[in-house]
Amino acid sequence: MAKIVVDVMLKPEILDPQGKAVAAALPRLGFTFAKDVRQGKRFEIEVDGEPTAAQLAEVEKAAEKLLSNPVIENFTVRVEK
Amino acid sequence: MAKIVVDVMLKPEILDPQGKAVAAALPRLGFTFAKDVRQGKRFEIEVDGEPTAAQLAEVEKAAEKLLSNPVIENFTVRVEK
Amino acid sequence: MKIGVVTFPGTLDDRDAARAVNHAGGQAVALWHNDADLRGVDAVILPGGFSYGDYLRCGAISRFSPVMEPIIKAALDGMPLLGICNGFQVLAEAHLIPGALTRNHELHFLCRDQKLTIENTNKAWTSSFTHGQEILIPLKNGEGAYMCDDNTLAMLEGEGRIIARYVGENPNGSRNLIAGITNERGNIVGLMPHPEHAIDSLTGPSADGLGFFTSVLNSFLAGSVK
Amino acid sequence: MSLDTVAKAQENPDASQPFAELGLKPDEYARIKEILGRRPTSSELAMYSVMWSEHCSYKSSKVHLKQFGEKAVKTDALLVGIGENAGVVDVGQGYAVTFKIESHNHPSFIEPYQGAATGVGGIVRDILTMGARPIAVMDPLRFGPADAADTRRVLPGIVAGVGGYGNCLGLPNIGGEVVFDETYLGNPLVNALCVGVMKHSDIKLAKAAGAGNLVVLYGAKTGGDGIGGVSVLASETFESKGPAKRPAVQVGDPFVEKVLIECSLEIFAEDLVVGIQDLGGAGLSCATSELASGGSGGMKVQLDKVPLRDPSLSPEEILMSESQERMCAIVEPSKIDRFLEICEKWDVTVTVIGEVTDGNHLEITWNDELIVDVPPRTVAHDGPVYNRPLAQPAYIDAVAKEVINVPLPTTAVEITSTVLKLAATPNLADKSWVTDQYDRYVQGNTIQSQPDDSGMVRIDEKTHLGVAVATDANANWSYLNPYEGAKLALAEAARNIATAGAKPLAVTNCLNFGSPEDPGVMWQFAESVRGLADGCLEMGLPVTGGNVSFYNQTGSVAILPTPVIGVLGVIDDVRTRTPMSFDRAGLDLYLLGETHSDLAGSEWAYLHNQRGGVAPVADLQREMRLIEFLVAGRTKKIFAAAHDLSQGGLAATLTEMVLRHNIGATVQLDNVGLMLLSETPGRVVVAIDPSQSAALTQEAPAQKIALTKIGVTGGDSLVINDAKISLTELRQAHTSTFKKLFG
Ligand SMILES: Nc1ncnc2c1ncn2[C@@H]1O[C@H](COP(=O)(O)OP(=O)(O)O)[C@@H](O)[C@H]1O
Ligand SMILES: [Mg+2]
Repeated sequence: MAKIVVDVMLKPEILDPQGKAVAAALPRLGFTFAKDVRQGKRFEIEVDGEPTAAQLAEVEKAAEKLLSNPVIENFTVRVEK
Repeated sequence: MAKIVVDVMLKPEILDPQGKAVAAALPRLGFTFAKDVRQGKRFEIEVDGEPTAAQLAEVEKAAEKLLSNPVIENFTVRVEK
Repeated sequence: MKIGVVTFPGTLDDRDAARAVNHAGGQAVALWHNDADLRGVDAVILPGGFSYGDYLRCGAISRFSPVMEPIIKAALDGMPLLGICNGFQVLAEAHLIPGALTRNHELHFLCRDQKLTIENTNKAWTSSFTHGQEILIPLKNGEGAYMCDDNTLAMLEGEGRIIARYVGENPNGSRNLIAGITNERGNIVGLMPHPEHAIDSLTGPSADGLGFFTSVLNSFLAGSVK
Repeated sequence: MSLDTVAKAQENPDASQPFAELGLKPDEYARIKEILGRRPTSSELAMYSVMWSEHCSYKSSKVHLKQFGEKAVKTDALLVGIGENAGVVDVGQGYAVTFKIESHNHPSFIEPYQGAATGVGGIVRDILTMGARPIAVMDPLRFGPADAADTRRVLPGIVAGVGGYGNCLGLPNIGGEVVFDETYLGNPLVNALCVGVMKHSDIKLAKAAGAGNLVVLYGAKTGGDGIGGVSVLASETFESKGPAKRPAVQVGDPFVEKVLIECSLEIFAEDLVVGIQDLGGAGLSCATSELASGGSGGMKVQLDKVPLRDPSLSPEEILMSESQERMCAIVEPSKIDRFLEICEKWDVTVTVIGEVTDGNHLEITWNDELIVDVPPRTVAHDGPVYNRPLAQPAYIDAVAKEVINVPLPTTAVEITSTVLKLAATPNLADKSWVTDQYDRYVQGNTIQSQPDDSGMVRIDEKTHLGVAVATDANANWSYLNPYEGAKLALAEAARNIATAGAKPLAVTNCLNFGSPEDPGVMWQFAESVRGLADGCLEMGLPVTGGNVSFYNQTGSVAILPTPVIGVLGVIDDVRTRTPMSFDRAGLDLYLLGETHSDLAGSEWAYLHNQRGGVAPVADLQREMRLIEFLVAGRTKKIFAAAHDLSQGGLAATLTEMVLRHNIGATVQLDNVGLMLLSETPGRVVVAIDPSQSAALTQEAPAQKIALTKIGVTGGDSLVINDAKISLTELRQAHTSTFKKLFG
């Protein structure tokens, strides 16, 4: 069984209130490493057997149609072992 | 400038209504590839320069303390180019 | 009796909680998230709202507010502490009570008048009710599904630590219809629905919520708090 | 392109400029040159283009809207009239209330959640700007057919957005509308209303007075959001270092707005501002030019001081950005320290960006170079005014000739199926699927909300003074006769206030129409405005503000003319309101008002695809008598319940009443089909204790109000003549529609 991962992030030019809130909270807890934080979604999709190219193409389509909102978000699809 | 990614997923035993809703919606749109879907969060943290081991250790701590809730979630930290 | 009501940035029901306290005969004292001390209060309420926008996870950021330090200390010492809705989420994030609150199973914010049964009446916040009493108060949240592992659930059930349970259809997917729970000692209560919005039938579905506030006052007068 | 400055504009007066891409007409561009005596700089061009857009300048509507001022009754109740961010009404006991509706239609089509969310955010800031604490919101919504695929995309997102933003601000949602019609497919209407309350002495205005006072920008940082409200292309015509594409959607941050509200209220309470303006459409262009022209006219702004979320923004873009959650205040230098302190307490970003000056120049610099030097009035108020051609569209006469021919039920079986069908039709079905996503309890002062005729909130906990607000539009009638349609919507909203016993005081409106460049649409608009102005004059109600939304059309098909009218009323003691329905058996049910054959534009006709006929004519004298009767009856405690009749007629009203507390009713009707389905305006069903019959039967005729006893309350069904519909079945029909459609 393999896992296909779709990461969905707000486009860089779109305001990310959640990422902003996290970035503001980190230094209050003494964590100073972050220059910026963006928060997005991660979908883990379980498929039977090794994902085929056709399957990945389908996932791309689903990512565009359902998993992301192309008006404000970008996505990437990859296979994870 | 490098990017550290923290992925946060609900523990397998915790019900994931969002993932379930996505899994149910996919076949309605004609997508039949998914056996199961889980939805989690992805944080992209921008840091100055190459992340050091010390920095990554800090991120681990922040992930445990703030970015995830260990009662219900697991996380992974990695560097992304 | 002085009861502190905490305002975090984004807290919404602080005025309502203070009104309920005063209505019940107590004296509400405003506490600010940046306060380092509790201004001599005898109990604390963490009210509902969207502290820090509910970003990241509800209650996750406010849980680290400066005021939480003295609150946690006092509560572990036995001070009555009630977390309503977002306050419940803060309690869970602070691990003052077990479990976590997650997204409603229908994935919408839900506001409705909700029937509950009170199942634990010997604690600071529910002594005014009778065991099994059915009450009607507003429920309004987007992440109100109570989640915990099986062992925790068995423990909560076994120790009678479920304060209130939803009656009828599960509104949000909470395990075992849990609407509110308490810590082992019984002084800390997390409650998802809103008793402060049900202190008179003019502005709420009933006056049933008042019982939570009179409970703590009565226990205090009877000297049984702490 | 390097920085364009005033000096360069003088040096090379003939440089070509992208005025057309920015939505300006050649003659408008020529006017700007004439005003300035030179070509505008690119920053000036940006400002004029957004401020002279339809959205900001009301250039097509102004000539009509002025009737609201001209025909208005003189009333002391109006503390601040049209022209400010929102009108302010005296509601007694030293309280002032402000309320306004605004549209966010187009953005909500593109990105339903964010469009609706920022729509709520914008109107709330308008109310805050007046110095008021926002206390409630409402959301009149309109969509394409309920079962259309795009409605399924748009509606859940819009509802979640209204809730997501409003809930997070802690504003109870006390009402709204959900209406479906083909013409809104591709043009959903998202109108948002906000009500705020303050003491008279706390009213704030948008004016920059007093040379030396500071111009302070506070709230969110400025990003590239919504640049060029007039044209998404706009920003691309300016070369900039940044990403090629600016975001086409504004994203709201309700948490920042909540903090901004509390921070502002603390600032107001300490009297730290001379003038204040929110940043909405046209962003800083609007705020600076309006503040300056509201004062003596002089202001200097250092634009490079504006805190940016996106450092690549050019000055032109900063001037046009519609980033949410920002406010601009004028502060005396002696008070600035305290102002900054309060902002720090709330963790709100704050920057002094300029100062008020003598004279009447708005001067904006970028790294010390002068890039704008304009008389602010010419930007804010002297925009073009069009008297656009208008012509009664051909359809008007054609539809008037159509005879409505729908089946009217007579038998028990027909009555039952008709009532159930109406109860379940999306326009009349229970809206809990929507309203359950809204917090109606927060602030602890909500007296009425969905499904009551109006929303009502208490504004003083000791005296129990309260206000009620209702919004209504009947686009079917407006389509048949826009003049009457506007009056009828006004009457309906006022009636919805009065059923609870509140006294109507003031009016706001949101006029949603197709393209003003279509003479037929322009005629619909003109007729609607004339109708509303005449109606308000006759009813003695001032229009305190509103909003116009044009270009709601898909191709050549415009939406139905949709003037949404909001009426605000006052009630001296909310505890004495008349509830919308009865909670016990044994009460008598009466119908107030006459029923005629008014099926044109009715829900029943719509269900039979008949859209023609002649709309009812508003009889506002009769409406006013009815309103007075309802208000007086509340004081005299005559009514146990009162609920008005509107879409769906008596059938819908009875359905809503019996389901409210699950107490049935038995009614006997002559001419049952018409009685159930006609939508004759000016009618209300009241329930009274039999001991009050004498009071009712004496006083109604004395006020020339027709009165018909139709039945009694009680039982577990709705019985109409021989038809017996169980409440269970009726509830099932009424409540399952939205769940089925939207999950
Ligand atoms: N989008 C909405 N938001 C909040 N309340 C709504 C919405 N749509 C409808 N409602 C409420 O549902 C009830 C019924 O609506 P409607 O039938 O349009 O009322 P009326 O005919 O009296 O104008 C009213 O209380 C109205 O305020
Ligand atoms: Mg009504």
